[in-house]
Amino acid sequence: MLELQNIDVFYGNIQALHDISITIRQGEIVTLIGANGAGKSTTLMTISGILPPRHGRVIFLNQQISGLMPDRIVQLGISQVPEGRHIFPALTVSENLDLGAFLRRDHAAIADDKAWLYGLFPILEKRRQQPGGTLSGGEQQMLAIARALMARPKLLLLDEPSMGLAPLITKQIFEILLKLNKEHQTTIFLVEQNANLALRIAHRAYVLENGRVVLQGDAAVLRDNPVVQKAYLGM
Amino acid sequence: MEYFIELLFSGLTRGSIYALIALGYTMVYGIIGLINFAHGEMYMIGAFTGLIVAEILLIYQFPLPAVFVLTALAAVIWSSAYGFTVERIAYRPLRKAPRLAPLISAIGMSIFLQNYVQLVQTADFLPFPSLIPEFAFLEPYAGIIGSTDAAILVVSLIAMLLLSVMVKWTRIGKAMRATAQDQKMALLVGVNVDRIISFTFILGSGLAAIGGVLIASHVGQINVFIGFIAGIKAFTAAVLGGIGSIPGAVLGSYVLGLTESLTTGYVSSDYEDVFAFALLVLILIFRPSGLLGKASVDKV
Amino acid sequence: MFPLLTVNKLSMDFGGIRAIDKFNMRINAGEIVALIGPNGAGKTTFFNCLTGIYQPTDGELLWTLPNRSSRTLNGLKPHRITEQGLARTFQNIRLFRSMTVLENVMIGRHCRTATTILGAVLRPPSVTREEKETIEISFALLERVGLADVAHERADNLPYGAQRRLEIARALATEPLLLLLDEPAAGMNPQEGQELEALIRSINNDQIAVLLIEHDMQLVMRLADHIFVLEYGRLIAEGAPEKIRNDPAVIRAYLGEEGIHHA
Amino acid sequence: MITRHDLRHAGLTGLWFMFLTFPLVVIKINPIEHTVHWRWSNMVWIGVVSFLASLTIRLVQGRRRTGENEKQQSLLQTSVRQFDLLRRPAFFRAALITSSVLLISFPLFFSSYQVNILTTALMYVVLGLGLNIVVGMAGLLDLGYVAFYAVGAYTYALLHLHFNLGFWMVLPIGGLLGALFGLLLGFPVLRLRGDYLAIVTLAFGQIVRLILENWSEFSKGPSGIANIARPGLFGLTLSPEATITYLYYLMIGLVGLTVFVVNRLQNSRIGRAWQALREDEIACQAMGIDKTKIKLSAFALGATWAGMAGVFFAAKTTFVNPASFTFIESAIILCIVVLGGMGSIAGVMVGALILILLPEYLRAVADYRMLAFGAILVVMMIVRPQGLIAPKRRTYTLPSTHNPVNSSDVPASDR
Amino acid sequence: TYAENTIKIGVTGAHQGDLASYGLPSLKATQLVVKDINSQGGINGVPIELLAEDDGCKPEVATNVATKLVAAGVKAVIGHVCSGPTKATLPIYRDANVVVISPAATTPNLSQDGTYQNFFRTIAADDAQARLQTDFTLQTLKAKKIAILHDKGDYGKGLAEYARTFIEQSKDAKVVLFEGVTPGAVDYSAVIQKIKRSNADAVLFGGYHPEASKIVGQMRQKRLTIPFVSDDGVKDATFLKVAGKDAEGVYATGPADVSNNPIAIMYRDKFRAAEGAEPGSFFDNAVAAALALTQAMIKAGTADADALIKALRTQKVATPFGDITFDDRGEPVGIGFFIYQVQNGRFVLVQ
Ligand SMILES: Nc1ncnc2c1ncn2[C@@H]1O[C@H](COP(=O)(O)OP(=O)(O)OP(=O)(O)O)[C@@H](O)[C@H]1O
Ligand SMILES: Nc1ncnc2c1ncn2[C@@H]1O[C@H](COP(=O)(O)OP(=O)(O)OP(=O)(O)O)[C@@H](O)[C@H]1O
Ligand SMILES: [Mg+2]
Ligand SMILES: [Mg+2]
Repeated sequence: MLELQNIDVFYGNIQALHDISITIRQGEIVTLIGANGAGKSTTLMTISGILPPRHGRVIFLNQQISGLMPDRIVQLGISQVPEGRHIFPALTVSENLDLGAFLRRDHAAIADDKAWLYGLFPILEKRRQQPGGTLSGGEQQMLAIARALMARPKLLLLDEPSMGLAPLITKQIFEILLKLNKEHQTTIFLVEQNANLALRIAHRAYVLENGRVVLQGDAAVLRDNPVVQKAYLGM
Repeated sequence: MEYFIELLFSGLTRGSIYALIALGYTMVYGIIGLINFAHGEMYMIGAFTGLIVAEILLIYQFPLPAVFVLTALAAVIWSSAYGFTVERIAYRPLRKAPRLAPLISAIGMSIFLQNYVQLVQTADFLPFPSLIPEFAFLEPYAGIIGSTDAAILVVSLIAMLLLSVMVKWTRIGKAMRATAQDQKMALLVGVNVDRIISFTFILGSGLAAIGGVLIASHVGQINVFIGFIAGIKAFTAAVLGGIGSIPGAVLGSYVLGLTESLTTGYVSSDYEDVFAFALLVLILIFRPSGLLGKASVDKV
Repeated sequence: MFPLLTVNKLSMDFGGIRAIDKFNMRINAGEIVALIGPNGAGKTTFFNCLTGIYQPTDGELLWTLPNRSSRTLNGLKPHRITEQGLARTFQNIRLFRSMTVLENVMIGRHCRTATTILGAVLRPPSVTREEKETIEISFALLERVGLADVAHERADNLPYGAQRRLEIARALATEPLLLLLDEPAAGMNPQEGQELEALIRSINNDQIAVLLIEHDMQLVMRLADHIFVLEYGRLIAEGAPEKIRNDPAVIRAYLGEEGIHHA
Repeated sequence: MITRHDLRHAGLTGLWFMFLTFPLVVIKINPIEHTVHWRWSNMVWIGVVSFLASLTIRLVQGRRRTGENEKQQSLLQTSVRQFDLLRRPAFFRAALITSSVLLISFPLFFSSYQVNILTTALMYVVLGLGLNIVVGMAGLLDLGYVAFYAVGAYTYALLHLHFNLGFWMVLPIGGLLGALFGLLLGFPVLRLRGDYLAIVTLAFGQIVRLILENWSEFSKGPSGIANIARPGLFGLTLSPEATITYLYYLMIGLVGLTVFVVNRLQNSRIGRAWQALREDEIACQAMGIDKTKIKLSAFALGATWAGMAGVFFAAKTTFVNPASFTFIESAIILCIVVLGGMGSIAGVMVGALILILLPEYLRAVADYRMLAFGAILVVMMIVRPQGLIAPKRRTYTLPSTHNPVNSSDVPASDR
Repeated sequence: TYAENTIKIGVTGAHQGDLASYGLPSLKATQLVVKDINSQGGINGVPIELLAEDDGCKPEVATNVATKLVAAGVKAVIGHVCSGPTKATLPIYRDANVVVISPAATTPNLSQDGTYQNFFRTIAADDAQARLQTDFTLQTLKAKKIAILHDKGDYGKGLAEYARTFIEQSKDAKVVLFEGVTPGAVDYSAVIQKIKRSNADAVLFGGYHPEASKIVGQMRQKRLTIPFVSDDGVKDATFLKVAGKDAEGVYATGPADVSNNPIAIMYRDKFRAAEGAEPGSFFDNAVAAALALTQAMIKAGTADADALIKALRTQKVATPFGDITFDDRGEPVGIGFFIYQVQNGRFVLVQ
């Protein structure tokens, strides 16, 4: 479904990604793990078209998307929960959600989705008319996830969704992700520091180190890999 | 009392004049946080284009309403084109630059455009034909409000209403607000940020051009420096109302215009600007985000 | 053991929302205390009240130093509170982004140094000495959090985890008696979390009390001497980790049925 | 290599500019005689020039390899980057010595006219460095800086007029009054942020000017105050040329003092606090910095230099009137600071020299002078948005261990 | 005898920008006169070299310009055009012993205390103009309540203040309003309502034509038809063009109508031939200044300041205004002001 082919990305003169190749198949949950600064967020931003790769291509549904404007990429069905949440601070919770569905025109279905998400995150419904910027950290994280879901993406990119969430909510969100994946065939690409959790729900995983893919394979296999266990699972 | 009403209307006229320019200021500021010092030049260019077109049409003896409509149209088209081009050349390359770089670029653009028009046209004052006919029904009140005053008042209110509705309710308005707050995230929800910013400049410049034609026909003369002076006042008005807020820009303009006219009326026109600026300072001390502005949300 | 900080019936309203509701707590000198609770419970808001960024709607904050009488923190400006010996980190990292790592820490020394404008211009020996001391202390702190080798990097070029540690070093530079940490482990992987744990312990060994907001329960359970649990601004439980772990109200509101073991 | 794509792009650009400039550049009406004059040849020129310009820019920038937004280094950018040479300590020292020698010997080789112009430019160095404290270091956008300059100038003018006080007496008074007014402005704007602060400072600048203009009993209004004494030199009377040279060296002295003080402040507890304030107000307070005190001190200190420069200005022109203190003046000083490089002392100096000398020497292209000036401002910002000489972070060495953490020993003044 | 092979004379004023229309005519006039002199062999055989400098009407620029001219060795300067720059630069010229003849600076206090022996002008000072305005308003228009407006500028406000003083001294009428309007403002209706309320029966305005035409226009819009009396900053062709119909009936003071003077005709024709346009403000004054200066140089036989000053004070020169001399303060004797009224789009002399 999504294919990164030999991607190199630079910040000015500093190279952040070296020859990255990643494949995600329809209906999969794939996770990307790696230490701080390994280049995980950079990878997601490259897929979304915010950062242009200097070499290599990104293919989505048999179409090259590297070089397209970000709004075109969203339109093709890729949406992202970015690192740091990026809530529109002065817009209300409800308006933030509406913007998630910015490119959709099916008003009735949008309203349904909104109701569904309010059901999933009751606190958001309570805070409906509050400016997004005044929410607590965890509430913002929920909003960011809900906003991405409002786009009904074919491929959902998540950058550390569990950051700042209470354990109960984290669990709940991962259940939602599984459900989306099973029932709606949403493909998910997950970046997560909580590698334990990520490897548990993912089908496959990639490990990134200093901008290079160093390991890849079945999530279950990687979870038993001693290197991974030591470096990322804290065992 | 009659005197007060007279002053009230002259304040409203002045306020509406500021409002026509302030609206564009506030929109551009709202979307990219730039004090666009070149915005006043869009107004000036609108007025010059308007003068050129109006003169030609008048020479060919078009009827006055047609002259007015075509003049305004041409002014809007070219001012918008300038607004669009200026953004592309002077501001877009600076999107990610330090905050003050685009401000300096805007000051440079303002100087450039003034001198450009001076060079290709003239530095002299030029008479601007009166494009708005004397409305018969206003004649009894001519001592208080003229037909041009009325036209300016009405147009500024309509512009404010349309813009507010647009920003609050339409898709493009939503996209503008999203872009204003977080460009990266706006991209990630599928907003074409470049296009939205261009659109804002086009809209703001077009409004300024309508202002240019109306105001020039009210004042009866133009030169290349009108943009700068009016720009500073309009900017003040926009901040007073709460920068980024569309009703705020209009309210701020009225407050400014009224302060000036009442100061002139009851104190002295020597100090109209002193009072206006002092009021601005006072209001901002008690409402640090202007009359209708929202305090910026900064969750700790 | 004496109470360093006593909070009496603290309340905080935002418009219609009551973010903190008659909250009572006590922190003893040298303790590690954790504050946990669901998202939006009011934990960060509590920090903000404590450090003077918000004025609480109601209630009292009492600060007691050894061998001195208590004084209230209510109404003090944030910088006065820092002078009293409270220092904090932020949930959303707030470093001085374009300054170097070292300069960030040096700024923490501001309230413990005295150079005036005139002194800065004339640079008498006392100022030179103070400046030298500031640099030394700051370097030492950077070494302690493992950032000495990036001392001259711009702060915002650091990876996330390093930025969190820098915030801690910066807070330590103000010589606090109570260190407030708002989700220090967020965005860190388990490995880094363990390093952080060691760091917090070593800070605590210097008789600095720590008040910790954190959603990583393993970390909290291992570190905290005492835990307070907030829900909707109200205290729903307090006590030793063992007690909290099995408290039904806490499980319902926060930990979830299966607890943390399977998370 | 010029591709067809480039040509097409340049062609479209040319067409666009022909359309854009059509009414203003082609048509000239005479609204009195009601005649129209068509200047079609101008349109051709615009088309050709913008076509070529667009093509050149595209070629210079090089074609983008992939992606749309990738930042490419244009030739222009790399050439301007040569300014970074100043970072190298050896080069910096050499440049410093050469320029000092040049500056000091300047009056020996140049006419008094040139010396006079350079004195003006140096005055703007002082103004720029003062504003740099407020804008560059403390991050408070001040659009009314010229008000303090006016305060200084009128302090001297009035004290000289009424009490016949001399330059040397008034110089510190001007500085103090500047500081006082800085505080006066500082108090109300303490709560304001960002651009609201900017507009209030702009308003303040206007208010000061308007009062000077309208309160004739106090300030002599728009006709200004003439016949202000030049600085004395132990009671000697100097010839006009000698006076100019004398003023020049006084100015050099003032610049030296300013650089010394500003540099020391910048590398101190106070300077760091200003920068912290600029970066993050809330974190700054949480680190125990008294926001009020630090903000006010930045305003006051910045204004002090403007006050002194004002005294100097009055002494130099021997005439002051309100028209010298318009908003444009504030804008120019701001341009100096930003264009030179906010927070960088060397940058501000270079900025002042360029921006003040440029229009003087652009007189050669008389009609295009200000046009070029505006265009240069825009282009410089695009090519070098962080300023000509970006401030360099100070690196410290650990004094006790003789183990420099960063080997590049950058002179403190080049931050 | 002259050491150098040319005599340098400076010409300054605003030569670019919005005020160029006040400065350029002087420059052209001086150039025409000097061309004539040089073609007749210069000053006793030495040609004159003109150094033109733009002061933009800004005092701080003007002092630079003055130093530049002094450094270049000029013996005399025709200029400056605006009062502010003139005031600012006179000390420089005095110290350098350079004679200054301004064709346009009208502030009275330039000459009155005798500080500047080197200063002359070929235009009457503002107090004379204000005197004429008030006399006219009081005696011919028989106004009893007078509103005085000015543009807050050096020139306009100075004039207005003299007018106020003269009216108050005369005791024939009252000043019911004295206010400055902000130049460049978009609307003057508030101040016009104020005039209306003051029941003034005439408006005196001190300032330049852009404000004047706006005020007159808006007075007419607000149906206020009392007489409008203004100054030579308004007696300008641009005023007629910009104000159009509204200009009808406006009074303005201005220098003598020189259209019958042969010297004036000669230089105006030369100007038209060279530029294809009508000469603008202060053209005749500058011709007079240039003629007075060159004649004095010829008479003195030297360009040294003292001799030159003496020659200027004693000679009688034929100028576009007729024969003029200078008094001890450098004021022209023989150049006065007259009242004009706009009738059918032209300024017509009022007897
Ligand atoms: N805007 C930027 N400019 C320069 N370098 C950057 C920028 N953003 C990231 N980097 C660098 O690129 C590398 C990869 O960063 P990235 O944010 O992708 O890492 P990450 O794996 O997401 O880390 P984290 O776990 O901290 O989120 C890091 O070394 C980082 O310092
Ligand atoms: N400035 C504000 N205006 C309005 N409401 C606010 C403001 N600040 C916080 N709140 C609300 O108060 C509640 C408590 O927020 P707080 O940030 O203290 O939560 P928290 O316990 O830190 O949660 P988290 O674990 O998600 O960070 C939230 O519901 C939030 O929406
Ligand atoms: Mg990341
Ligand atoms: Mg929180």
